[in-house]
Amino acid sequence: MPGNKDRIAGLLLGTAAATVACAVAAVFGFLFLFALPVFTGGQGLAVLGGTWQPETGQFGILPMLAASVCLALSALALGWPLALGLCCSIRGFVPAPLARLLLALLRGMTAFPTVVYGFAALFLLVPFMREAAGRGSGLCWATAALVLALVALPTMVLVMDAGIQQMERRLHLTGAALGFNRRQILVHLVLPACRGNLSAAAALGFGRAIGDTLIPLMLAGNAPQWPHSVFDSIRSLTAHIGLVLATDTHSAAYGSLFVAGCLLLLVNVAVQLALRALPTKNGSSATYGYGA
Amino acid sequence: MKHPQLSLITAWAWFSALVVPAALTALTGVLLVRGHGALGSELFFGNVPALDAMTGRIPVWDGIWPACVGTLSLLGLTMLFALIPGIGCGVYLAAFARPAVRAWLGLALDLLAGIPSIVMGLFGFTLLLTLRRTLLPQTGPSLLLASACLALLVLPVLVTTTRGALEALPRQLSLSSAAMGLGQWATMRRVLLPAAGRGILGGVLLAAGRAAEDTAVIMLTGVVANAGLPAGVTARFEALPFTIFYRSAEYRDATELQQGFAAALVLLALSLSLLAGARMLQLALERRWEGTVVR
Amino acid sequence: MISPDHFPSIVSSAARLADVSVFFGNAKVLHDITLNVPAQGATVLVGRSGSGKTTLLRVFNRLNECLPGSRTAGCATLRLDGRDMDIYGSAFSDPSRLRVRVGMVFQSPDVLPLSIRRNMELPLRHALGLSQASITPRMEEALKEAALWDEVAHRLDTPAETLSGGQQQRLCLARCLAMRPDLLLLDEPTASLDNVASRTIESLLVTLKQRIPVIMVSHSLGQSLRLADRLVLMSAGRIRQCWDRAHGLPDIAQLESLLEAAQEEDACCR
Amino acid sequence: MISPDHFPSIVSSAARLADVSVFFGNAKVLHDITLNVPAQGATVLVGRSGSGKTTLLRVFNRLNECLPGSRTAGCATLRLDGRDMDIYGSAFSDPSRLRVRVGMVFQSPDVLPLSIRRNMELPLRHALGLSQASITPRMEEALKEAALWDEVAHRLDTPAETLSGGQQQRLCLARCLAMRPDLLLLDEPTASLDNVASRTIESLLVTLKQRIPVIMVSHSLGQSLRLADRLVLMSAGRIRQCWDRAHGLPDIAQLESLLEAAQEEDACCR
Amino acid sequence: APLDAFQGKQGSINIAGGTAHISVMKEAAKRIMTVNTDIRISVAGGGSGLGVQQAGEGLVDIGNAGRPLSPEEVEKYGLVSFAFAIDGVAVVLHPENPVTELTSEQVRDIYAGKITNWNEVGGADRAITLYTRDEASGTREVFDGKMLAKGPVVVSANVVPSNGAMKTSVAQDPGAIGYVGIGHIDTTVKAPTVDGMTPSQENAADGSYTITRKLYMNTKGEPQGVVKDFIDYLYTAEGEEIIRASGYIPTGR
Ligand SMILES: Nc1ncnc2c1ncn2[C@@H]1O[C@H](COP(=O)(O)OP(=O)(O)OP(=O)(O)O)[C@@H](O)[C@H]1O
Ligand SMILES: Nc1ncnc2c1ncn2[C@@H]1O[C@H](COP(=O)(O)OP(=O)(O)OP(=O)(O)O)[C@@H](O)[C@H]1O
Ligand SMILES: [Mg+2]
Ligand SMILES: [Mg+2]
Ligand SMILES: O=P([O-])([O-])[O-]
Repeated sequence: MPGNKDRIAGLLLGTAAATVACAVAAVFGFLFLFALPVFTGGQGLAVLGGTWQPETGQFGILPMLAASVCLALSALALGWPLALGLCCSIRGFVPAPLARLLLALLRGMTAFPTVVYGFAALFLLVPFMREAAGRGSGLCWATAALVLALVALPTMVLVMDAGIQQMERRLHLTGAALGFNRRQILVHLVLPACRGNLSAAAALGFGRAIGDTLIPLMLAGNAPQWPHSVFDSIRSLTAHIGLVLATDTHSAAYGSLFVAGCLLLLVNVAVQLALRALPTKNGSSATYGYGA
Repeated sequence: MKHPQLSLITAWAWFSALVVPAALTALTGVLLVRGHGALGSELFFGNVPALDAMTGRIPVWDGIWPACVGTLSLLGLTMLFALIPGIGCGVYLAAFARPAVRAWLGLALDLLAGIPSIVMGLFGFTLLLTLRRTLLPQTGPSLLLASACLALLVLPVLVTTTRGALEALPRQLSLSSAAMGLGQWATMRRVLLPAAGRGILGGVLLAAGRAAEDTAVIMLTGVVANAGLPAGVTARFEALPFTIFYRSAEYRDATELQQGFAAALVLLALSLSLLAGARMLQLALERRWEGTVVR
Repeated sequence: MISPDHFPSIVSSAARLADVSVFFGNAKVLHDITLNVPAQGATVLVGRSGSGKTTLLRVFNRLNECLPGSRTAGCATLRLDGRDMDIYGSAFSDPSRLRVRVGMVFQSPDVLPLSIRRNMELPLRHALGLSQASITPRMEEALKEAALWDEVAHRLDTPAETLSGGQQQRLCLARCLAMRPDLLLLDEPTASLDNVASRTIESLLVTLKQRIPVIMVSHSLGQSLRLADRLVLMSAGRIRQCWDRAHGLPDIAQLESLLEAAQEEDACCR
Repeated sequence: MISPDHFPSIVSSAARLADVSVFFGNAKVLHDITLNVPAQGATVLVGRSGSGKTTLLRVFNRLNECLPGSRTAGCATLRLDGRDMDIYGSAFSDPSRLRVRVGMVFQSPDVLPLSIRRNMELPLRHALGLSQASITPRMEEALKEAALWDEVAHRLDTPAETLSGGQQQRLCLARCLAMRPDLLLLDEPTASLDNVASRTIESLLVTLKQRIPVIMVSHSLGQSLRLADRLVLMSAGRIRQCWDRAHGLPDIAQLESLLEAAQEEDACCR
Repeated sequence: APLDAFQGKQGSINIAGGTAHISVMKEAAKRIMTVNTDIRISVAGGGSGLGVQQAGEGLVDIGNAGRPLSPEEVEKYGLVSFAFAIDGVAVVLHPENPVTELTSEQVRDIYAGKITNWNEVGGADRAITLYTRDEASGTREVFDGKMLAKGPVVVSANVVPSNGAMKTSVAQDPGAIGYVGIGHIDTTVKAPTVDGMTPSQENAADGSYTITRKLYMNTKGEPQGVVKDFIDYLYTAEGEEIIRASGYIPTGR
């Protein structure tokens, strides 16, 4: 009976959804539970200090938090305008064959493994940056930011383009009839109407950049210092987790890694909440459909 | 020109259109130039005969064959775990959930989507420690654990794309189906899901791509430098991305480095062929559902 | 003018609404509608845009429930298998069991993005659960009834979207007819068609309404007067006036001025 | 009936088409159209759905080029600044320079998802490149001309989508008028409106066509006959017949039978 | 033959930890698994800290470390250590760096950030880039203790996660200074003398190079079954040959 089928389907799907919800709760719960002893054990303030020097008993991870945020923001500052530029290219600012090629390239880039970027950059970009900077090892903030920008680029473009394409389809005849050419339609009509997608793309790119482990681990140098110059070696929270996981499970260093994990979660929560607070017209569905 | 703003944007568009492909070409160029020499059976099987290596009769220690098999098993297992809950949850959110559930679950999923992969790995590790101290003292890092954590990592991608693809369908489609007397599930199964197939498959693809390339999660949950072919879901395993990461630092001589580059090429080819294969599958499925003949 | 719950010429009634109200969110879109739909002929709803015609139509197959935030109050019955059934009652806890008995054609042809054949087969197979053997003759019969068979018989496997607007609309009608409905709801079935195509549909309806009770919405007053056995004038979610062909329908000019008079009331609902 | 390239009452012509054909992919949708559009009054195109009316309209502002796969052949000129310009020629290598001179209103109101004010200002600022000082008076003037000023003057900054259908359609008209076009193209401007709203638009057009040459498509034969100074009957991508008010327009019944007669020809193009 | 001990047995051995050990472990595992595929051995790196931690938690069967266990570690986890090789820890430079000798004081000053240019120690005018290891490294612990005498390391030093990565980084960077186990030194890097001591395994073995440490395998409790066989195997002649081939001096039991 069809009615029963509906009920069963609803039940099963609800179970799937409940599973997902439980999984989310479990991830957050476990990490907070493991981070808790750090604070109840009296090391809390030490972990939230500004110096990481395990030999002298200083386990502050704030420099790493700063490094993560700086790295992600700079990657975003490089990648987001490029993504916007690419969207413009794809939607009429360069000849159609090139545009098609670009779109195919960007689709392919989503399947480009991060570790491959890191590996290639290690032998191409790092020596170049070393020469360009004239000091240091070439393993630095700037190197990692450049590669991260590239890593986050295709997702940003596809999210932006999903909205732009939809809007353009809706508006292009109207715009043309009003005497706009294709570029003017994009710039004056479509892009302003896609603000939701543009900010969603930024949030997504930021999330991708701050969450990546391999690129900073391989390319940023991992020195646990406050970021001052773009040629400084810095250590992101993610790389910190990768490096410190190997220590004794009862040490303060080990505890710091769960605090690092929680900090990353909190940054992520903040970005999501900020995105929700943004006044967007089509923001709710902005991140959808980029797989298509 | 009357529109300085436009010329500026044009210049920027051209700049991006040139600089991004150039950067990508440079990076892949490095791989090709330095890695193409190592492409060959030696890369995959070391000095073990290919047939013996593939059947696992002789373990491979110097080739990437076990890593390839490991990555594919990991991918398969991950999708096995993630597909049904992911798509199911997406369908639920798009069509069955009450508004309040939709809002909260949506938020939860967005949060899950933002979890960095190393943090997911950390979660897997804490889960493992907890399990060992309580229910299952014998468990260790394994293929099973790694793919479960990977499944969690890619779940939000599946859910949001499924939901998005369904919600992007014209509302009239579900109204029409309902008016024809199709129940909620029949509408979903017979009309909406097939119509949204392209978008959903895109999401599956994106998820598979992430599962195939992720290193951080598995680094904490069961991948090792050398293990041979995966011995089962409870054993440790090798995986291509980790092999590349490992080789990039641990190579002992020029040959091993060259093999690292070649391994990167192999992983790249694997990911891209995944993309191409799915695209073909998608076209075939669409044709079948529409019931139209090619003319 | 006659009362909406008593058409003098009614022999038996196909459907009855008593004090039916429909809300979208907090907005009351239909206000305590009481209406008696006779078992014979066509009942035509006219009214300004936004007056609630479509919503009223959707009360009969509970399609409002598929729209977010809707709520329906009041009592609605439908005569099925010789009995008056409460369509919002427990007999139809699954509304799709009601909808297979009530066909609906929308304003713009809503063919599914499938081949013509699959458009016809889909509801028969999955909503009625018929076997392939009984589907094929039903499909052919319905397509003939909708005067479409000759035009599509040779191209059943081409996408339905390649049909012309008029053909698509007739396909939708055929899709409904194949289900052998007990009541037919038509929402401006000719609004998106040209004159000639609308005439084809209209003449179809003239024969159809002899067999199946029809409730339809029309924006064209001429069409309404041509087809209506009963005419219902709506404005601002209320039934304003009813006419019966046996007791005389109004003429176009009269109707138009009535519609215009309703404008003020509607303006406040916008 | 008169020849399409010579309306007897023509004093001067606003536009001329000579042997214009339009293709979509491999399908020839317009066949060698030759048409002379007078500088005075309204030219109304009628015909079955799919007969090419919209496509013909889009020839005049080269909007077909915005649709994938289209190609236009033949010669089309427009009288601009006292000269006949070849609109597909080198003078308009950028078609948007033509389109700012030719206004078009679509079948369904296509307001931009912006406020009313920005809807009016955007094309003036970016397509015409006017300064804010000259934009504001133009906007007010155009809104008054479209009989919309009184209804929206107090809410210029609300989203245009909150207007009723008829108001939206008038906003689109006003948006065109503000550009001070040399030719106005209207594609079934009242098709999506109810009777009362269409009447408002119609009476606007009656005054407008005195000032600006208008080419419009209409599905409603009554409306066509009320508004047309010249009437062009199309079918299957060809002009079948032309009438001129001075020499007598046909009556509705006559037109309808002509349309029906065209059905066979259309069928083969489907 | 020594490998006969594995005949007819089955089981799995999971190995992780010190990155200096990897080549030895891998070669031994390869030989064992080639004669008996029923024994499954996995080898991972991660650093000495990880070896101790995972062996202690029971996540691996053998946890390698490039440093002795601390008394707390032995007590807390009940670990048993098996030293099997001696390895020196040497300072390494880029091969094109003209500097060939350093004093331990200079090394200390370089790592403390007091000396920042190679010309202060007789090299070219080029800024020094520092490389050090992660917190879990046994190599780092030995280097900190014996070379730097627990002196400070500036916070701006690059951190790399393994001996291999150290070698790779130093080999690429003309201004680099770093340190690796002597077993990792090859032509891509150059090891200067420190206080006149030439870093080589012979000198480490005979005590004329003093910055040395032993490489250990650790098990939780006494090793059993194939794990015991594996450890025993490394003490056979064939095992010692493997150790030597990897660049270390076997200690014997
Ligand atoms: N899904 C919905 N959500 C909220 N309000 C709705 C919805 N559908 C209709 N309404 C409101 O209900 C009222 C009646 O709408 P309805 O579509 O029934 O009018 P109508 O008479 O069919 O108009 P038209 O002739 O334009 O089709 C309108 O004011 C409309 O805004
Ligand atoms: N973008 C397009 N691509 C392909 N074919 C098209 C396109 N637009 C129109 N056509 C075809 O051109 C023919 C004429 O279409 P047009 O829209 O001009 O007809 P119309 O007379 O305006 O019809 P209607 O009254 O339905 O609006 C039709 O057969 C149509 O299928
Ligand atoms: Mg309606
Ligand atoms: Mg048209
Ligand atoms: O051998 P390590 O502990 O320094 O990696």
